[in-house]
Amino acid sequence: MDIKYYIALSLTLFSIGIVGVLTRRNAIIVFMCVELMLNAVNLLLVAFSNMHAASTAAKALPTFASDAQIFVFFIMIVAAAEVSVGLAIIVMLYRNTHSIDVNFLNRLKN
Amino acid sequence: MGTFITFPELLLWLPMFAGIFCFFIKSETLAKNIALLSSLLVLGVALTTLCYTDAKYASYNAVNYIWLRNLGSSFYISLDGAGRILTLLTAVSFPIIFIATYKNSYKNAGAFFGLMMLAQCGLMGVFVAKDALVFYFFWELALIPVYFLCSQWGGEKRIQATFKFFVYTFVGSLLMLTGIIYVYLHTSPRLFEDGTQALHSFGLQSFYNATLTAGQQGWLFWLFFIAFAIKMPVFPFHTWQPDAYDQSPTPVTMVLSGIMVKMGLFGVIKWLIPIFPLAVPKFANAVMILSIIGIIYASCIAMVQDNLKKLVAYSSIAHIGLMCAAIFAMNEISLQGIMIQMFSHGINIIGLWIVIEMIEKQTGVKNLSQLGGVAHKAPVLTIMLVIIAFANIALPLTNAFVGEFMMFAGIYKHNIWMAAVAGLSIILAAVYTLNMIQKVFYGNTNSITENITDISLNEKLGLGLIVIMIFAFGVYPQPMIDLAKEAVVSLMVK
Amino acid sequence: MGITTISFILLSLMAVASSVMMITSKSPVNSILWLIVVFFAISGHYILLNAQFLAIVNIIVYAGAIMVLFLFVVMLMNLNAESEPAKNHRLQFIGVISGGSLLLVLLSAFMTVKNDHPVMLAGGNAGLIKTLGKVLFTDYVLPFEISSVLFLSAMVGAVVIGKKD
Amino acid sequence: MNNVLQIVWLIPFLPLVGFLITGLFRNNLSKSLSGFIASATIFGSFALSIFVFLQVKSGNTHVAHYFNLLNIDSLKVGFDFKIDQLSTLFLLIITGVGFLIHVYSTSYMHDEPSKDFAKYFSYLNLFVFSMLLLVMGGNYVIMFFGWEGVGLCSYLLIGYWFKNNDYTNAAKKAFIMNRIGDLGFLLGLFWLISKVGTVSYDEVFSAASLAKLTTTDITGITALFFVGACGKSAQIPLYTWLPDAMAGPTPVSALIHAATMVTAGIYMIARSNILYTMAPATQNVVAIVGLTTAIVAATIAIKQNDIKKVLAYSTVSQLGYMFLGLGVGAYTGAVFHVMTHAFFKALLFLGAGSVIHAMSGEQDMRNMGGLKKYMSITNITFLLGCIAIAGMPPFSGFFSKDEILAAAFSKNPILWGVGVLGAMMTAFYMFRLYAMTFLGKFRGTHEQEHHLHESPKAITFPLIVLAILAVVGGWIGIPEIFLHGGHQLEAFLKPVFAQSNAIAVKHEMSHSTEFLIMGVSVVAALASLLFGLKKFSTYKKEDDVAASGLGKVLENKWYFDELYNTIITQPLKSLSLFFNNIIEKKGIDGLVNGTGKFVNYGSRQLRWLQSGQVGAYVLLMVIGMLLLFIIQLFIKN
Amino acid sequence: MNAILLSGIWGVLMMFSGVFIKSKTTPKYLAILGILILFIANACELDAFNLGVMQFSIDTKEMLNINSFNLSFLAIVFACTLLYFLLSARDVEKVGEHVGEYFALIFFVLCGVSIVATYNTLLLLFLGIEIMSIPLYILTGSDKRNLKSNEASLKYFLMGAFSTGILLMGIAFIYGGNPNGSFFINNIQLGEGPMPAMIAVGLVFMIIALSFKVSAAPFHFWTPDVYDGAPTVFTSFMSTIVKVAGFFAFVRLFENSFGRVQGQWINLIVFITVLTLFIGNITAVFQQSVKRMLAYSSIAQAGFMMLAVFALNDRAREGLLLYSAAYSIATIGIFAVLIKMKDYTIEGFNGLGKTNPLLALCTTIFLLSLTGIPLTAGFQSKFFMLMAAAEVTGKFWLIIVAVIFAAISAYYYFRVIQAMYFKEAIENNIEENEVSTSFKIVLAIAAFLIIAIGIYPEFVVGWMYH
Repeated sequence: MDIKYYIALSLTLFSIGIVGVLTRRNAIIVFMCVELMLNAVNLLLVAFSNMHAASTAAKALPTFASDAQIFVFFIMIVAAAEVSVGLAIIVMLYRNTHSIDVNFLNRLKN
Repeated sequence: MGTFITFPELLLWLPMFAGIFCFFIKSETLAKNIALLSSLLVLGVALTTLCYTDAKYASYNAVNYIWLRNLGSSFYISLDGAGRILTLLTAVSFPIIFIATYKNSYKNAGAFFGLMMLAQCGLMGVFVAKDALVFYFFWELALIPVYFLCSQWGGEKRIQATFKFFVYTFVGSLLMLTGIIYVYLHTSPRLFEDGTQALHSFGLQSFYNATLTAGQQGWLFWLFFIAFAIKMPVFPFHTWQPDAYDQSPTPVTMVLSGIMVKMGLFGVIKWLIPIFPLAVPKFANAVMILSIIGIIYASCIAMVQDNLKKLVAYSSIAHIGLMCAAIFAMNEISLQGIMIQMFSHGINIIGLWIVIEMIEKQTGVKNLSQLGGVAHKAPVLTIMLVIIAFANIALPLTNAFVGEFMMFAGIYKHNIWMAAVAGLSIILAAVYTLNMIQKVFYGNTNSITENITDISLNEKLGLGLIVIMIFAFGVYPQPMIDLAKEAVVSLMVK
Repeated sequence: MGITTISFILLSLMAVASSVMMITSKSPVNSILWLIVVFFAISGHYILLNAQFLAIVNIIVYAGAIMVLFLFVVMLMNLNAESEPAKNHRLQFIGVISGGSLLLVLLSAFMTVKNDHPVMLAGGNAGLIKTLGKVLFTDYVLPFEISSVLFLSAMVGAVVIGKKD
Repeated sequence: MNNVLQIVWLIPFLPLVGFLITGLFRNNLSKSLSGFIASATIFGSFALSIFVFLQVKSGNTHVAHYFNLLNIDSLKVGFDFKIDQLSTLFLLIITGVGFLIHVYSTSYMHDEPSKDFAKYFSYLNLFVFSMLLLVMGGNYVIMFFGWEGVGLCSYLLIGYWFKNNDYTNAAKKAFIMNRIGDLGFLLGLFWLISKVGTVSYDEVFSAASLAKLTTTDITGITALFFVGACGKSAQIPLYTWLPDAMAGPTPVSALIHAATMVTAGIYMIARSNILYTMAPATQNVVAIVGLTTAIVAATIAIKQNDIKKVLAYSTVSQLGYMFLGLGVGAYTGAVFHVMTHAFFKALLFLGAGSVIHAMSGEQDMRNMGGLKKYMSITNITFLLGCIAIAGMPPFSGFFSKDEILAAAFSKNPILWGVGVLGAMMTAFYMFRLYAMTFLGKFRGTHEQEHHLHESPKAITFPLIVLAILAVVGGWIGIPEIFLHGGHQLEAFLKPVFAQSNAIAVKHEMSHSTEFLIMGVSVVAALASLLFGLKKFSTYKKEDDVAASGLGKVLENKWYFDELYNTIITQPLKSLSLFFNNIIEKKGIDGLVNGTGKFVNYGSRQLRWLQSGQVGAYVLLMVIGMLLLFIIQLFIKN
Repeated sequence: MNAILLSGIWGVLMMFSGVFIKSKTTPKYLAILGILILFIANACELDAFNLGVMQFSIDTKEMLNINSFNLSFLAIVFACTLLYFLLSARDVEKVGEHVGEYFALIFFVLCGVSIVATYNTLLLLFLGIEIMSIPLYILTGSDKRNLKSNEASLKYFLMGAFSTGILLMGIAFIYGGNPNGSFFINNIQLGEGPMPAMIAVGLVFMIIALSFKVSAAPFHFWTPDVYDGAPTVFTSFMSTIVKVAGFFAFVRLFENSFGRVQGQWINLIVFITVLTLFIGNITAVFQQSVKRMLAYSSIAQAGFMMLAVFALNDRAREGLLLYSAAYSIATIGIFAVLIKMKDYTIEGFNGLGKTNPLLALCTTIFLLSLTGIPLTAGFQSKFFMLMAAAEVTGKFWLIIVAVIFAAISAYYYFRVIQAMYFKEAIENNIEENEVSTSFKIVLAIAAFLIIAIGIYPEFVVGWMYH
């Protein structure tokens, strides 16, 4: 299984996420699309780590490929933190405007 | 003396501290007197320096502190050649301006005079700087106070006019800055007195020795020249000037037209021609043609101007154009002419402004069509003006004649036809000047001019000094010429 | 065409398809459910890649915690298909076009790469909890500690924003 | 008095002092005092000039160097005076005539308020000062000082009554036309400097520096100098200012626009005679221009009715004769004519002044007539003047004019023929003037009539003196054929023109021809004189008909002013307006402000990018990403 | 190291102060104390007092790279923050109830700043940036009643999260393309000739993400809205400290990892720089609200700072330090004055020169500094940047472009100056009791600092060679 299929897959998911961000106006869904993008990255990282594990250098150092997976772990941490803050903001917004349309508030422009 | 404090420092710090001090003074008369006093002190210093021009007093005339060590820039200022003349001009002008406008009152006068003194400090700095960075600093510093002066105390359209002036010159100087940086990167390493070394150097001398190909000099020449051309101003970079002169308070207009325009000429003489020896011959003719077009063009416009101030502004453009052309003629006689003329033009135009100021102050109008018959009411003023006006069109026995005569002779040496075309300005200048005299002073008085009074003592004093200088240097210019010789020689060898 | 390849293809199709559904479906609830499907697919990939720990964490943290949180919020606001704001079709069209072209540009950059980067499947101990744990608490102790600051700030933030006053 | 040459600087200095005193203290000086000071200073320099003259006559000329005006490597200009025969002669004329006119003015200007009175005299002194500078200067630059100085004074004096706009216009015109000439002069000067690197006469005329000059150089330089002379001495095409200059007070016209200033051009050419002799081409131009001016001006004078205008045109035409003389190489003749002309033309102007004074400001001859019986002295002196200018032997005009004509004949008979024609016209219009003014019966109003009176002493005295000079002045230049060694002037001036005479081609003409041409010109002049006298002695207003054809053209002075107006003034004006309104305002300034407006506009447009919608922002960002990727991946650098 | 630890700890401290201290005014003193301690600790680490280096010794496994350059940058950051606290701490209290928490968040941000200033692996870069950003989302929205604030924080959050995704994608690709399979920024093997495709792609992703953080066009769109919507006192903070930190991260990453192959990506930087200068300056011209104008001007200044990424040489490093100091001090000062105003439009400044000369004078100095007039720090920083860029051969035209835009910037900065001095005040827009004497003194000190750095920049740059 060559790496480029993984690249293709995660890029596809990533782009779908972007398209979602572009097309949807529901704040929550936009946010979910971002999460999708993050997961695409995670997948890619894990794939890369195994790619490197397959390379010669891995033999010397057993935990060689773990870095990427640790990184993914941290990404998940950050994602969680972001989610808590993000949802808090969205809730606050909803509380004030009773809408979660990202374009509903449009006071700041030009 | 040389060890304690040097002349250039005095010339800088005196006005600067006086200026800063003025800011904190509420009383108008006090501020006025302090400004007058310090300007007189500066004049005293400037005159004293004339006794120490000799080489053996070098330590009195130069000072050099290390400033930005790892950029290879040092605070190096010194008095010589052209700088000496222009510092003298600056020192002479300010007392005259203060005396002649002594009766004017300004709201929040402390700031006014403070800014004036700061402007003087900036001008002095430009004329004594021997380090590109220092030069650029003062180049801008001279601009800022003038900007505030104009927009604070100027006429009703002052803000736009002044801002136009500011942006114009700012663009120019920024272009020059890029040029400076480029030249800097081609200078040789600099070894400071204390042994530390920098990769490149901002010193004027190392700029002269910078290794630049003819191609690079070609475009760098224009980067620098545009900055200077805007300052002078040379056609077609001149459109800021009439508005600025028209809108500024007259004392500032005097500084602008009498001294500041000389910054451009000075820049060309000291920072352009010697740095780009390969480019100058290539573009000299282009610049001269530009300037000469400017001469004719400005004179023509002056002929049909109805606004007194703009008329003088355009006539100044014509004169400056002539000087610029003469610089690029690059022969001894023309350069000597420049040195004289830079001084004379400054004096004369300040005189003109004093007169105009006084007319405008009394009548409240500055349109030729509305004036007339002032000569009946103010004969002394009229005589003064006629003298200054004829000096302005370079009548013999006045200071301007000497300069223009030499400049024309120089231009003629360079190219007959240019001289011939430029010569037309002699006629056109006569036309608009006489027009002005006729419209303002001759004819019958009208409702506006009938209760105008003759000039008061302080104006008499200011104008008197100017008239004396006009004749003194008109009859016996030799001292001035000797003063300029050094600069000219140093240019000729380049 | 081994089992791994087939499962790879299936999982990929599942992930892509459901993510497309996620961004197209009207009701937020459906989107969330579709997203959870995507996560499951990705976890499947992790297993293929022998990263069991991440596979589990992915299920627990994402599908479990985060998505539930989402769902919770959506329910709280009782959003449904009706509350979905009106779409601007032109903008959407442009969005799809630009997103697609970005994908094409990126892919075209890699399709030139020749096949010499094989990915080790079902092998190695990189992904084992034991290994990861050791690495995390030795080499990565600093980031681990620092991440606590992140959580603190997130917590404070949630309080500041969410608290009613 | 041998050391008088050492104090020669006093000669210009005295008038300067007079100028300063009368100028600075004009508010507190009484009329008589200021008049006295002014005249006294001039008389002082006149006395000095006489001593100087005696010195020079006894053969020792002098060059005085006082200090350096300019002293740089490529040019040295000293403040030098050169006292030689030529300058001495002019000194005498200027100070002498000047003194008389000062005296005359004390009475003539007496109605002015004392301030203006003093001002007038200060100007007059200043003028004398600059004129002296002009003729005494030891190099071209000092000459130019005087050259411009007299221009300035003429400007001030023409515009003396500055309330009147026409007068100030006239003054302006005079100054500007002079300025045009000056430009020529200056360019010539620069040419000279660029070639020989010096301006002092002695060095320029030295064989060494003359050798440096090619024919082109000399021709060019002389031509340019001649342009200057045209401006100063009112030759075609720059003559139109002189008639207008009559706006000034009459004594001024007499001094500046007849006797002295306008002859500066002749002086200058006579001074640089060697250059002209070396440039035959220029000489021909000079001769032709001079002659044309002489004729054209004379024709115009015939139809003028303003007494001063007639005299003005006659001045122009006489100046034309002088240039003719210079053109044909009769430098002595020209200078001689300058002298005699100074006498009789000053006389005529002063006489006219006296008439105007009597007529209380009336200048139109058609309202005069029969003044003979009211003002006898004026009448007689005026008549003498007319005869002199008409060239009747043995009056001064005869000798000088005849010398020029003779020289012209020897150069080319046609020149002579035309010259004689001019002489006839001169005689005609002068006696037309005389007849209309003094003969016939009075045509003015009654109050004018019983106001008529002879002028006071201060006016008649100069008239008498000048009348005598006008009669006998010519006797210092009696041609050889009448009296051997009679031409003392030529002998006197020989050293000045020695160089020229050395190279100039001599054509001796037989005495018979000389007598012949003399006779012809005298007879012709006499004939037209009598005709004019007869025709106008019984002139009545009624019997002059509206002129037509040539007459009309002449009345309108060949439409010269209109011509200049249409081909120079108007185009220049419209050009300037074009510059000011189109190029300056719309063009350059428009461009500058346009840039500012453009920035503003761009700003207003760019703001719409900031639509405030997240979707749009992200879209733009994605497009930006796309761009960057394309740059990075597909554009090779 | 000191900085990271202390800022984190102090953040926690402030957090609890919110709980235990009831008085709203006390926390600010605690905060000022904290920032002082931070500054001194950092100075000790930099050995500014020649007492020998003093720091917590923790084995970071080379994940942090601490050198005098980073530390001098941190010194500048803390000094500016101190200034910021002294000027605006009283206004933080006005934002809402949770004063202690606000300060806590600010300290967390400082912790993030310290991390991005010293990171040595992409992981810490990522964490640092997140730690910097997340508190800012909160602070932006901290004015909960104000819909503008809500909108701003939502926009900021969504786009920030988006950019995080991009950053991570970039890191992933760089990791994948790096045969050493390492996240250490100085352990990235680029090989000879053109970069491998993965690195190239990852690099572009990184440029995009970081450009977003420093609000460089075309990824600047969040900036005006967020800066405009956020409570002014926090705008002041995030538009200065955080932005320059972003630049610092940007420069460090690219000079350590990709400096060697600069030729292969410099075109992107040129593109971004020119676009940023263009959009920032041109759009600022027409703004009516000073707050929003400053937002655009911060974009314009970012364009100038991009020159440091463009040049990547000693001059650029010095320039970056100078620019951080000059830009931060000036902007903080202006905002401090702006906060005191009722009306944020330019007309609001009318006649300030008469009503409150000192404030007007200081503001003028700050504005002149931002314009880049000699004798001010702003000139020196611009000047150093230009010098740095000039040393890059073959791209001199970029400098000329830059200065032309600098000239345009005069247009909008001077509008404020004109308003202050040459226009008449309509009504008093600033209540005197707001402006305490201490405030004036601090403001004057800030202005003096601007001048001092303008005259003798070495004492900022000097630290770097300590």
